[in-house]
Amino acid sequence: MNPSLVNPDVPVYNPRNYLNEPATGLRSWLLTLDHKRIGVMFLIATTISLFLGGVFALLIRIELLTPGPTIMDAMTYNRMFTLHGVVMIFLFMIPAIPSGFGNFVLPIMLGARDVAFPRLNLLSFYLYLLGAAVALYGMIHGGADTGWTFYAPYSTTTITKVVPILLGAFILGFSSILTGLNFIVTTHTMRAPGMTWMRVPLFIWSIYATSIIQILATPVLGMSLLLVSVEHAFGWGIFDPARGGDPVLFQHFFWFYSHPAVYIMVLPAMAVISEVVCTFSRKNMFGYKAVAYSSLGIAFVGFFTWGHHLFTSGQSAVDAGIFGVLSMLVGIFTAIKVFNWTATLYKGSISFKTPFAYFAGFIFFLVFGGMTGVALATVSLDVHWQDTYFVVAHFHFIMVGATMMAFLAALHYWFPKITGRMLPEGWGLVGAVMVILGFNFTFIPQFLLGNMGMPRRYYAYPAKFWPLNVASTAGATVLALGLVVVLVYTLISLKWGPVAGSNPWHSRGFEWGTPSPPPVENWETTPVIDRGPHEYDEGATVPPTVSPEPEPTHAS
Amino acid sequence: MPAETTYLAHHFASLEKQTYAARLGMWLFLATEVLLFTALFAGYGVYRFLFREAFAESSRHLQTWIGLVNTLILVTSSFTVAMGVDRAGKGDGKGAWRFFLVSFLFGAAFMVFKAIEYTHHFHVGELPGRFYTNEEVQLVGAPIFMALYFLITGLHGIHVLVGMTVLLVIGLRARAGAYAAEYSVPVELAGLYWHLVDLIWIFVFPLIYLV
Amino acid sequence: MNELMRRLLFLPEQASDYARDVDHLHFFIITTTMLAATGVFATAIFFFLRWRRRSDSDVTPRIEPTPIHEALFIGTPLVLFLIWFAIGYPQYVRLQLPPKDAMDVFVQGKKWMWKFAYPGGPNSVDTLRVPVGRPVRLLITSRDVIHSFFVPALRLKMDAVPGRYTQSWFTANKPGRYEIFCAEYCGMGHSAMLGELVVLPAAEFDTWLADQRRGDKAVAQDSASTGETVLAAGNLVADGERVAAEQGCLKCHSVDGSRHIGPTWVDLYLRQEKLADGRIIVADEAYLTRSMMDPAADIVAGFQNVMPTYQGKLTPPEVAAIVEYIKSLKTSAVRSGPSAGPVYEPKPRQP
Amino acid sequence: MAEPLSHRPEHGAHASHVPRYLAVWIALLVFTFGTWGISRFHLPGVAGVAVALAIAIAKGALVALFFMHLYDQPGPNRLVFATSLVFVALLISLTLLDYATRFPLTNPPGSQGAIPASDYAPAPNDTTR
Repeated sequence: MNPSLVNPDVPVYNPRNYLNEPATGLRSWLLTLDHKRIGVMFLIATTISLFLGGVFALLIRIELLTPGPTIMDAMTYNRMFTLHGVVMIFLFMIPAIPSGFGNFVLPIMLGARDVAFPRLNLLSFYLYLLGAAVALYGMIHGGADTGWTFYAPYSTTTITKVVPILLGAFILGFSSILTGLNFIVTTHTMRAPGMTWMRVPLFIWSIYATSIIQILATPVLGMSLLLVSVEHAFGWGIFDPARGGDPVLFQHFFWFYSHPAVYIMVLPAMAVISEVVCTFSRKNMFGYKAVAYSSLGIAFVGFFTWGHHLFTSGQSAVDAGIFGVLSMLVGIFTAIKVFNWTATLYKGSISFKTPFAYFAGFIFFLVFGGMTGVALATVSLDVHWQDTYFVVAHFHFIMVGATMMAFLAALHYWFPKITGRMLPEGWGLVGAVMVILGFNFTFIPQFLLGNMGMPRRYYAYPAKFWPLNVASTAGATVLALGLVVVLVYTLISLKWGPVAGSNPWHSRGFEWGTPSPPPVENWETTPVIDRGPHEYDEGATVPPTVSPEPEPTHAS
Repeated sequence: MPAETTYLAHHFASLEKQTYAARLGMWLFLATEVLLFTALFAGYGVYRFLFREAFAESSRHLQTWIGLVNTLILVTSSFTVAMGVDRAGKGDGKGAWRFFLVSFLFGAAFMVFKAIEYTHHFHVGELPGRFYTNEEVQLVGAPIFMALYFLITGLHGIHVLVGMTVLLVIGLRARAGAYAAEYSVPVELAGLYWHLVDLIWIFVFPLIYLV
Repeated sequence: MNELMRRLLFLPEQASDYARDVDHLHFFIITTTMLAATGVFATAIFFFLRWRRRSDSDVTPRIEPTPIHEALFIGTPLVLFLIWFAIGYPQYVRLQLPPKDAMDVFVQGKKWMWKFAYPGGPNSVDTLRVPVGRPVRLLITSRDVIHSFFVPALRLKMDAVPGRYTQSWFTANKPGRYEIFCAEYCGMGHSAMLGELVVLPAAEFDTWLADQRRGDKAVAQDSASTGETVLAAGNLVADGERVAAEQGCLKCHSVDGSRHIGPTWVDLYLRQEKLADGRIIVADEAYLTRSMMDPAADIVAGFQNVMPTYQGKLTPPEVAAIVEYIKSLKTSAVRSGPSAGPVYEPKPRQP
Repeated sequence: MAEPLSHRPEHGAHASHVPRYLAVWIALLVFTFGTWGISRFHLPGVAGVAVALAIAIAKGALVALFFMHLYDQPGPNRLVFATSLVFVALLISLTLLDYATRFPLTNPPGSQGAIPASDYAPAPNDTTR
């Protein structure tokens, strides 16, 4: 079946697909080496994590509904926000888009049959499960009360079960390293014939940049978490002020990973958005090179900015200046992307489907999240905002706002490819509106709370912070309901959604050239790429051509 | 083409691609290893800057000769591994095995010296953090030096053990004729890993024992 | 204008010139952000309305940016961000360089209270008194974990790192009372680690400080002659209440019967307490005194050993006063048995 | 599907590697003894560290370039390794810079560069310490 001969107007459910071949049993899934199945398993696991983290978030918001104790005691509350952070960051945010959607889409986009190291890919999934299990063990046996940042010396002296959680995060780090390693090698060695670097889809550019960060930063996090564990378990004194150790050194190590980790979370979001904006405006990306290189720029410069988390830690003013100025540069790269995405709409053919709605939300959150981020990097304002709800709102704008929007956009965008079925458009828009509005109502009050000076991680608070906290909790409820709506219609559509066909969005992205759901080997014959990935002008051919005789040479 | 059919995984277009992918993957992995150690080296740098005297004094109390001998051992084992990889590249599996066995024994010798050294530390109380009981050096920072010492050499020791296992397994497979002149990438990658272990020690030696 | 923007953004009062300057940067940033964001969104909405999709096979022109576009996309935000930084960073540096003539105050955070010590002796818990119009340098440290000294009204925040000093400074320009928060998460009592900054007119402050110093000296002289300090005349219960508040006891022990970090003091006297090691004792005078001197000796089941020793910090009369105060806290309802609550297993901290 | 293996130049030149390995090995041994010998003079201040690190870098370069064949690897592999070294330098240098330039009292007591804490310590009868 030659995909270029399929009439896109007559949706066909591909009968021979990865879901039913080579077998359908549980065993065939658990031992699969197929990147598509691994991607789907990652999606299921991360979605479960998302809802677990969401429950923690709701409990936190309910506790903060009144100034005093509401439904739990301080210790439980401290555990809640720690678990919320750990689950959302390590179990959902970091793996969701790269390991889930990336795993599924990246090799198909490249015209490859699989990722370069399928076994490592499966190992990555099992490491994820193992890390999750170890962390879960820690949560059940008391959980940690350190906050996800594990600052020494609190984390090294707490009586709670912080070590299993640290080890869980450590193992999850290796899962993330393996995924990154796989993607880099795959992108380098397995591109289809004719796919030069300047014809690589922008999704892959961003995922590639993400992978670089995963490879270079995660080991440092692993080491610092290990050091905290050693310190907590044996008292070796590396961060112990009583023995001359410096707790601030931990903060250096931690943020050397964890600031770039923010880009591990947001770059894949940008990856998805680049695809969505081109498809739904039927336009070539305005400034493909700028968008592609700015991904690499973010990955690179993202490493130079970790010190902006330490402006009030006793860090030297010289370092603060260097880190402050370098942090501005990351803002520039993000600004380039925002401008280019907006400019892409110019003279396009814009269709306001659900993924595009999430794109709109994404741009809104990214602009405000990004600008407040740069404002935080102006050093003197950070002194006021550091560790207040302003920071909380800022990073939720980026991580939940931008990344969640992109995750939902990706879900709606690739759901037809993954399952061969469509999601309901009307309910999709209802869900999108609820999520976006609920999100704004949750976090805009938190910006104001931060301005007022309410510190984060407060179990109880003075009464003057009350009204805004109530508003925030109300918003969180709407947000949660919106997510439940999305979950419900997604589950229903798995079985009863209308058949999508190979290319329901009439996209010219390469992944749409293969039938939906894709066959086990992705492509019947190796596609030959003769154009860029986002081209909608007269001269460009409809989804990637499969020339009768594949050229023998691969691009390298 | 036998090499193509024997060694080529289904999802690669050619053996050359596969080799390239394996090498790139290994280099990326080595990069993560380097950064894993970097956190410890950065900690070493910071505390050395803060506690210059304590570090110099503690370092003087280490047995430099063990460090020196271990450096010579690792450097030489690296050489024999390189020779083994060279043999494998010429299709001589038995030769590769012999060189790898020698390197394995060098690795074992390294660990023996390490054990002697650790025993000594336990006897004189040069132990990390709150276990530090050495009377001779009573400076702020000395326990931190010992903590870093054990972390760096311990982590490196684990890497030596892993490397020895890898050498043994790959060496045995090479002896059994699992690789050929056209395809000896696993041997090469095992060698790369061992060289990295050597490379890290080359930096550990002067930093911990000499300055 | 300043006042309007401040209220719009929910910012607290500005108690120093520095706070006002930082707020001006804030206003500038928020204005430019809003303008830029509105620009982007208006453009996007205009494009969306103007170029709706007509058919699924629409063909669009291929538009590539010219170098001028990219220069604009990079240059505009870069200039803007650098202007922000150029205003913000010098302010931060200013905060790092206290003037030479600043009065030093030592600030110590510990779980979960703030202690302030003035040169020449006097100190206080949770209340920092400073003169208006004179620079004050804070040397901040911590006794246990990292805390962060945060005065929203001064737009000032500095971490208290155990075992070393960080510094910050301010010149308050308005007499008044302002909140002090702990901004770095420090455990169960994090949100209760509140304090108050009291800015006094300079003359009033000088009088207060002199009084404090004289009081200290008097106490010191008394103890030198008699070997024991005496409390000023007054009823013991009231003294006990005052001392308990000053020493921060009430941070952890409630006097309304609610469970907090430590056991409540209400009905504590002669209560049977179940200890963590299983013993059951009666909270008599001896027990109460011992618990102040050596808190780790008898830990009530369900509580952590977080209390520092008050050996040497409380004079015998003060101890007696606190005991009397505890004795006075009686309710008519009779309650026995240990205070309820979740059990946290204690972890011995190695010396 | 299958395509002819195009041998890289390095495959053909395999035979010449052994002398190269030998030379590198001997150089490594010489360097090892050299750095040990120099260390016995206890060079003052940073000079000792600088010399030892310079020798270590030279040795490391030999191992990486010749034993690990970075010398004849394609660009990406070299780039990977070089990039990782950039980030090594980054983490170490910017962290150290902080300790070298911060408010001296913020460094741990008893450390170099920190002003002795007693100079700044509160008055003796201050109970906060």
